[in-house]
Amino acid sequence: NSAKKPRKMSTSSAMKEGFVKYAQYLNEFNDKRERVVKASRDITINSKKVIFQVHRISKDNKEEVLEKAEKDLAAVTDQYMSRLVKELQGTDFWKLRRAYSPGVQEYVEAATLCKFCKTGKLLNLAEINANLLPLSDPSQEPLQINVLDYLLGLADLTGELMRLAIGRISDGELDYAEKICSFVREIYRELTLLVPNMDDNAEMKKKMETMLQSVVKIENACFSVHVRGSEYVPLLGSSDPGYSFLGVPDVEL
Amino acid sequence: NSAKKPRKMSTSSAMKEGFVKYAQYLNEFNDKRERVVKASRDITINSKKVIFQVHRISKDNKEEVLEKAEKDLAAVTDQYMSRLVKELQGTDFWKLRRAYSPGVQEYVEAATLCKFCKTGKLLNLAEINANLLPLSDPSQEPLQINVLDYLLGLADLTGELMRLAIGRISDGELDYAEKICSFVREIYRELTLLVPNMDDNAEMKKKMETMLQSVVKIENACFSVHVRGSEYVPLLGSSDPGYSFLGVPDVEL
Amino acid sequence: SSVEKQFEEFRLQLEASGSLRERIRAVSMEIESVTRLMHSSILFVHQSRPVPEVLEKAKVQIGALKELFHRIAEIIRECPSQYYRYHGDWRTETQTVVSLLAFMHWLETGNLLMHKEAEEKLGLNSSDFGLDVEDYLIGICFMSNELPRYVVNQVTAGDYDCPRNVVKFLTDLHAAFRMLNLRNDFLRKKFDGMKYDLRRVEEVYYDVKIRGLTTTENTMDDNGAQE
Amino acid sequence: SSVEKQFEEFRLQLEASGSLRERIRAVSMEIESVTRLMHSSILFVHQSRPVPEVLEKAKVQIGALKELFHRIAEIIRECPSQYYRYHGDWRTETQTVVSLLAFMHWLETGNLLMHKEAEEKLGLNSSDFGLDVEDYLIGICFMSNELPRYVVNQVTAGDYDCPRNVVKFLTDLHAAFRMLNLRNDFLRKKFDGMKYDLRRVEEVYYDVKIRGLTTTENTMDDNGAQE
Amino acid sequence: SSVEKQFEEFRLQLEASGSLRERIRAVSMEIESVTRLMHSSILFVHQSRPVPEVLEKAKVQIGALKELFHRIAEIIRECPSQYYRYHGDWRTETQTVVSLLAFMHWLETGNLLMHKEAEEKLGLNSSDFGLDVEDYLIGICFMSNELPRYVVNQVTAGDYDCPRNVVKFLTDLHAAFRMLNLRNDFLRKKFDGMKYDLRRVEEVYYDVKIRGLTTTENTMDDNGAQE
Amino acid sequence: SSVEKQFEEFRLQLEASGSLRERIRAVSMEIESVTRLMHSSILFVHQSRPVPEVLEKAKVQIGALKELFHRIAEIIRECPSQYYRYHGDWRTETQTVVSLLAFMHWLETGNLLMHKEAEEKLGLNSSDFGLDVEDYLIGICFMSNELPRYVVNQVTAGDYDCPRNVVKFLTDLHAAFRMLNLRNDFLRKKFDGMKYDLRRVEEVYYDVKIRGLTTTENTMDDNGAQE
Amino acid sequence: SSVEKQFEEFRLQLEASGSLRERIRAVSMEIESVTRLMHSSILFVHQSRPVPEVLEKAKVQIGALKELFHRIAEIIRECPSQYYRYHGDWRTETQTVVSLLAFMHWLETGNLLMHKEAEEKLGLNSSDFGLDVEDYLIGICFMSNELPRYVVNQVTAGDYDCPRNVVKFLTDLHAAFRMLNLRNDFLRKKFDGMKYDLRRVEEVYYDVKIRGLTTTENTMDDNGAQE
Amino acid sequence: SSVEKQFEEFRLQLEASGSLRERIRAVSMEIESVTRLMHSSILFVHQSRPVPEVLEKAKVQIGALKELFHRIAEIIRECPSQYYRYHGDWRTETQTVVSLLAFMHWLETGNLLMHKEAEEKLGLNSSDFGLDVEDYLIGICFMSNELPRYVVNQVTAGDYDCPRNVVKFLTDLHAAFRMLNLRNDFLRKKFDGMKYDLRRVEEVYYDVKIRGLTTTENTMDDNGAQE
Ligand SMILES: [Mn+2]
Ligand SMILES: [Mn+2]
Repeated sequence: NSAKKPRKMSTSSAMKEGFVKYAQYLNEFNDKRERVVKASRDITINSKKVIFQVHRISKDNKEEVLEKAEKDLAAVTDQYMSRLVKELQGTDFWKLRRAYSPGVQEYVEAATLCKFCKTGKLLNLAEINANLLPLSDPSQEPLQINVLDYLLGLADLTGELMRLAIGRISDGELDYAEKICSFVREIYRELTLLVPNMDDNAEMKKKMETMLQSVVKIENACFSVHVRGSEYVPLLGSSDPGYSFLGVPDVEL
Repeated sequence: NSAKKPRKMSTSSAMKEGFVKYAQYLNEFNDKRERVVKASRDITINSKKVIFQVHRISKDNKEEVLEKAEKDLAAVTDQYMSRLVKELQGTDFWKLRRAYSPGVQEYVEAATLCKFCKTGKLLNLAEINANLLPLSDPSQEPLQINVLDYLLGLADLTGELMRLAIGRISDGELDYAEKICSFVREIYRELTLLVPNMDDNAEMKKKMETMLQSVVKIENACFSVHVRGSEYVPLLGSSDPGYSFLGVPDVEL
Repeated sequence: SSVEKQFEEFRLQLEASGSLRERIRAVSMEIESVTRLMHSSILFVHQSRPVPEVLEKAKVQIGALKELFHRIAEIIRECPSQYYRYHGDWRTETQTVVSLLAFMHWLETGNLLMHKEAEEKLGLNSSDFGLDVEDYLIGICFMSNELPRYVVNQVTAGDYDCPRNVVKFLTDLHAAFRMLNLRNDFLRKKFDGMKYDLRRVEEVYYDVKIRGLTTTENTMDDNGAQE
Repeated sequence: SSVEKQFEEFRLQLEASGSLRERIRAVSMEIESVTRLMHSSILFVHQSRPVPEVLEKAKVQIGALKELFHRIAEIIRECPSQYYRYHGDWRTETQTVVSLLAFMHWLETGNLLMHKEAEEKLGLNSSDFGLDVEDYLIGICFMSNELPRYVVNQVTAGDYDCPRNVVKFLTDLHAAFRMLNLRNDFLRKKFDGMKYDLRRVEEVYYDVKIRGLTTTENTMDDNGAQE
Repeated sequence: SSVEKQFEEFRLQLEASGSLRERIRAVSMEIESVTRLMHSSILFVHQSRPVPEVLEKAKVQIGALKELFHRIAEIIRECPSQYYRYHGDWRTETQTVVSLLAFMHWLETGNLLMHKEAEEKLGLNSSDFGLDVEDYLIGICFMSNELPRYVVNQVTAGDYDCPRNVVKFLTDLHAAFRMLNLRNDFLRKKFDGMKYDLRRVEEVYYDVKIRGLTTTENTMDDNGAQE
Repeated sequence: SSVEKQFEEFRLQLEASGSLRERIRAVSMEIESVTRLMHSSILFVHQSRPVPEVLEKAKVQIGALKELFHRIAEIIRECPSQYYRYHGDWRTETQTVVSLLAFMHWLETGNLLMHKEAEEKLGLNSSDFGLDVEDYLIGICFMSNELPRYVVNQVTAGDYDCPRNVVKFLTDLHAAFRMLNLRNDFLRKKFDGMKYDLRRVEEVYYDVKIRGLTTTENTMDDNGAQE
Repeated sequence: SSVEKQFEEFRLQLEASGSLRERIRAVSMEIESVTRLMHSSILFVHQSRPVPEVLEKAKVQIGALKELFHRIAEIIRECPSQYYRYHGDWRTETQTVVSLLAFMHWLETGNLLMHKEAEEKLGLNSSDFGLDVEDYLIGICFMSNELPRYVVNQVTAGDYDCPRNVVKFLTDLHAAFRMLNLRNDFLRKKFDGMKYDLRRVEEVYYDVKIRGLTTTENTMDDNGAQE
Repeated sequence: SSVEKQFEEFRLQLEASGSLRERIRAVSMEIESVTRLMHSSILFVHQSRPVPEVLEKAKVQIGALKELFHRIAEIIRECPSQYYRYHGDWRTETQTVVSLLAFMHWLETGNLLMHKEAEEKLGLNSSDFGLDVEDYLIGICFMSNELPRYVVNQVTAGDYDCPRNVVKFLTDLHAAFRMLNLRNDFLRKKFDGMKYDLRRVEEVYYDVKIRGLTTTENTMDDNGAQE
């Protein structure tokens, strides 16, 4: 072929020049990714701690435990989410999604869990995002958690709610468990409709299966307490008037 | 249901009695299996050593290396195969096959490899079995290696022959390599016809694939030496009359 | 060549053993088909049909099974001492057969069907074609798997004495099994499962006991023997 | 060259069958989308919403399904006798459809939706485009998988008679399936799973019964009826 | 009951289709067995046995194959329009058959065995039972996989003109395949593999050429022809 | 409920993005189809057809590619800043495009097609829709994979100077790549493969050199510069 | 040569580490065998045999275990600081040992067997061969799995105070575990299972409590002790 | 309580070992990064740059490596005798380091870098943190993989004596390895590959020899010198 010497000389240097640029670009980008991955990992670890904290709940320490959990969550937001926001602001939300998605999902999981325990309500994506807004420089396009990560986090939430429900039943808080049950059912139902529309739904499909298992576990737990609990009725008021086992308030009995 | 007390008493003891017998049977059988497995493992380890020894062959040490290999193989036969023969004689050849099959296969591999290196011929199953005959008590039905284990061992042999062929080519023994090549081809062709008839041929099917790869590797090696060697012809008798590189005998060049 | 000759011989041998295996498999499939029928009949026990009626229907098939095992024995006799070469081709079916016979036997007598008894029922008492002990034991484990379901359905139908008997039976069986020195194989795994059967029937017994549903006489006996 | 000509012909054939497959898949995805809506409506049954209300919402979609199956039938008619070439492209969806229709039918009537009835509901009663029997059977198995969850939630909501009815229904269905000689395939695996559904509903029935939660009249019936 | 009646019907249908499948599989296994013999004869070509002798031995079997495909056609004729329902049960074997016939044809003529020709050789030219195009194409890919090994062994045996011919043949075949718009399936994967076969024979050709081993006349031709 | 409202909103958003993706995929498939044609034309280079003729045929398609990338750009403009959300749907095709353009460019000039040049050729030089650097680099790796085959076929056809040039080019390219700090990803894997391309062309160069087939003038130059 | 000498040395080393592993595995199998005996003895606790008698029988084996662990320690001492190189070869067995010792300790004292205590019992308190913390924790989880069955059988046998004690013990243990931030590994999975053990014993406690079966004095205590 | 205290301790331990692993991995990544630089420098050897110049550049990094291994050693020292617990986290990198050092050593001296020498170069000669023998051997195999390419390029550049030396070196190395009785693991696989390296350099030697390109004196030397 026709390659001539002189041209080649210049190529070689043009090539070098080009690759210096590419190298610089890749280095900067990879460093950023590295930082984002680290931030994401920190968010994950600390969100998990928040979740663990919530699971320390029991009948009598609810306020206290949740207060601490919320404080911890706020710390995650201020210390770690803010780092992510700083890294990402203005750009690359989608390019780096795989780098921060695990952390964001865990954060969503923690935040929605706290909110549910506190209010029994679902924390909306818009609310979370509103919460993140102050963290970012107003001159830049702010980081907003995307629907996909929110939904993936929500899917994991149901696993935690299952653990919570089993714990609450152990503690006698049947009502609480039943509230969890219908909440989880609602989320599951809504998600069934959304899954096929999600961007890359293989991961979500797997989570849906785990989720159904969680729902069934809660239902089974509620069932067995219900069946057992109803036995209690005939004994009412007879042998053990002040008995409040299973946390059913005295009055109701 | 109708279970009555008195009967149950007798059952319980009948049950115990039965299970004592079963336990005894299982214990004896398991112990035997354990011993067979151990014998098989020893056979494997030591047959592998024989194979390694054969691979230490080079152009100049052939006799010496093979002599040692054969001596080692004889030792495997006398020390370890005889233990297996003693354990198995008279019975249970098929029931315990899985326990001794790996060892026997490796033994077949080693024995056929030695024989091929020594004579260029395939050691027949009948010959191996004849060799084992003296090890067993003449009053019992003797252990005979079955066709399946023989064939499985043969399949592995081709892998060793491939290694050997590559080594021989390195050592300049092209003829030797070509002899190996046609030998392996013949075995491969014969086995293609047998595989589907074998008892449980999943294992063998996998080995056949490896085997084809071995054949192709040998063929490619022979090809490249042949093509290179062909270049030498024009130089014949010119610059380097006594040259015997690649082990082609001087006269032929 | 001698190589060819050897392999030609192998081919003939392997073809022969292949066709023998085919014949065994055919019989084995017939056994499977008969056990399916038997199993179907026995399942009625979970619907609280009277035991004798259920057993009668199931027993009809035992003759057929005996005949089929006899046919396998005949085939195996053609290749003496290779019983265990082909064993894998009928052992699953045999295990199912044992489990059904043992369940029926237990329903009828409350006792465990012993290995010898199983062999007799199937006509396997000749010296060269018997019932493999491991197959027998695996079959017994399968039977144990049926018991929790049986107990649950019996109690639902109002038979409150059943759990105590089954707990007793299974505890003894489990203890007997523990005498065996099992390797890490299928039988071991099945036996490990028996623990869950036992746990389940204990739970049912507990449910019945704690509600005072067991008949008084038995409870008395109970106190004496057990507590 | 003749080789080129041949490959040109192949190209045309492959493209034709490719685009036909595309069209089937498009319809198939629409079916999937409709069943998703139906499924999501039916899920309310686990929250003890009144059955008629739940069914009403779900039934709305049946018309759409019928229309979509009609469209697949039209496409298949273009390549007569190749039904089974493309069958794989809509069978999973069909199985889900059957399971939903059968569950709805059972909620409404307490009976099994028959193959013929399913075909009618979906307008598949023409001679050249029917409902494959295996797809129907697999769909029925899927429906059975829903029942344990349904029973559990019904009891939690206070409907103590439900378990008995479901046990009866599933026992009969399971017995009917046992008549089939299934190959070792997907259907067989699904059917094997039905055993666990049955066992689970029996356990729920047991839990309810042992606590005396079933209504008295029924208990009476029990002894007498039971077929 | 009507449920029972329905399942009885299913049982009959499933058994019918089951036994039909059995029969097809039996023939299919015979085909496999014949191709094994053919294959083993053809393998001699790698040991540089004269092509005519090798082909003669292999051709003997073609009659048997024809007969066997005829038997499958007969069976399929019993269930019109279900060709593709059972297709999977003989397609692997058919692909092997095509690959062997095409290799033999190429050894004899240097040309590609055309789809029509393959159908004729196997007697598949009736309107209702033909050779599936994809099976034909996959068979051709399998044949291509044999060529590198063949070329290597031919050169080792001293036939230095072989590589050039094979490069030419494979280049054309590869180009023809490239015209097809293949889905992401098995055929596509096989075709992707053909690229490596081509590369390998090009390398062999290179090895021969760079050492001046090709005959001079051919080299002359080379410059001119190159088609 | 607010939950429902939120999810309803999500559904609308996701459906919108789904249909956008569909449109991108459609264009992407068209790109794939054009590159297949280009690739087919370029393959003739391995049969030693004159380079200008080969290039001419391939260049015809560049306009079409430009147009298609323009269409993707238009679609992406509808959802500003979500370029990378959909990027996966056209990146494989883009990489192939780059590899073809770079190979053509090298055939024509002996130089590496730079990132900027590639963007220009495809009209991707706007600020909001460019050519991803990693895609460019992966495309270059793909091109490198073609070079060993090209060299082998050139030498076979008698062009003995080709290897030296390619060794020089690939050595420089490989060294340039080594400047990049690659993660353990696809690009890294592709780059690792480049080592084998380099090794192979070195071997070909060696084959030619050791046989004294290179032209004398070049060898002289050589001595000065390299040895 | 020095190279040869070096490789001779390597040969010896590699063979040594191979045989060392063999020896560890042999001891490990003996441990397994002893634990099986212990477990058998302990199972009598479910049949309400007096605890002291049960423990006495089981304790006999502890000496043997100690001896066996001593032997592993000796072997490991031959290769100082390679504990974790071979750890995988005895860890499963160690976990079982811990679970049995902890169960026995709890039966005897009502307390949790502490890590230090476990080490002492097994003579693992030397500085260079200890009990891995994760193995200890997994063993404790295994022990927890035994408790529900124990409680059920104790109640059946009339020991109505048992549930309260077990609930208390398991609640504390569970709370202690919750302090650990576990990775998503085997230990985490085992720990998640503990929740179900806890729930089951609570249910039993509830059953007993609502029927007024607990002794009065205890109930008093209850209020004070538990919350 | 003491239980709580114990678990608090466990929490700390588990976190400590987690963070320790993190730290090792961080160092391990730095090692990887340094070896990449070294490798880059060494690659110039293939472009026939003078060996001393090439080595000089590469040697600069050895200090850094030593320092990094020292850091791992320090970390490991915090948990005495747990070397093998974390070994997997730096072994791949170590193997690469060995391969580079051994290649450099060979370029400089023509000899094999001995295990002891490698340990010294890396400062691993303390008693508690050494270089695992298998890692060393695998590294040596990696080095062998570089030699064929080196020889090819040296010959192309006109150094016709190189092949003879390499053949001698590799033959001896290969013979030394043959003394080991290797298990069927990664090392064995790597060793099997060495045979192909040997064959390739022999072929190059042959190419050179056959064309009379080697200098005569050297041939004489041959018998005598070379160690
Ligand atoms: Mn979680
Ligand atoms: Mn071997």
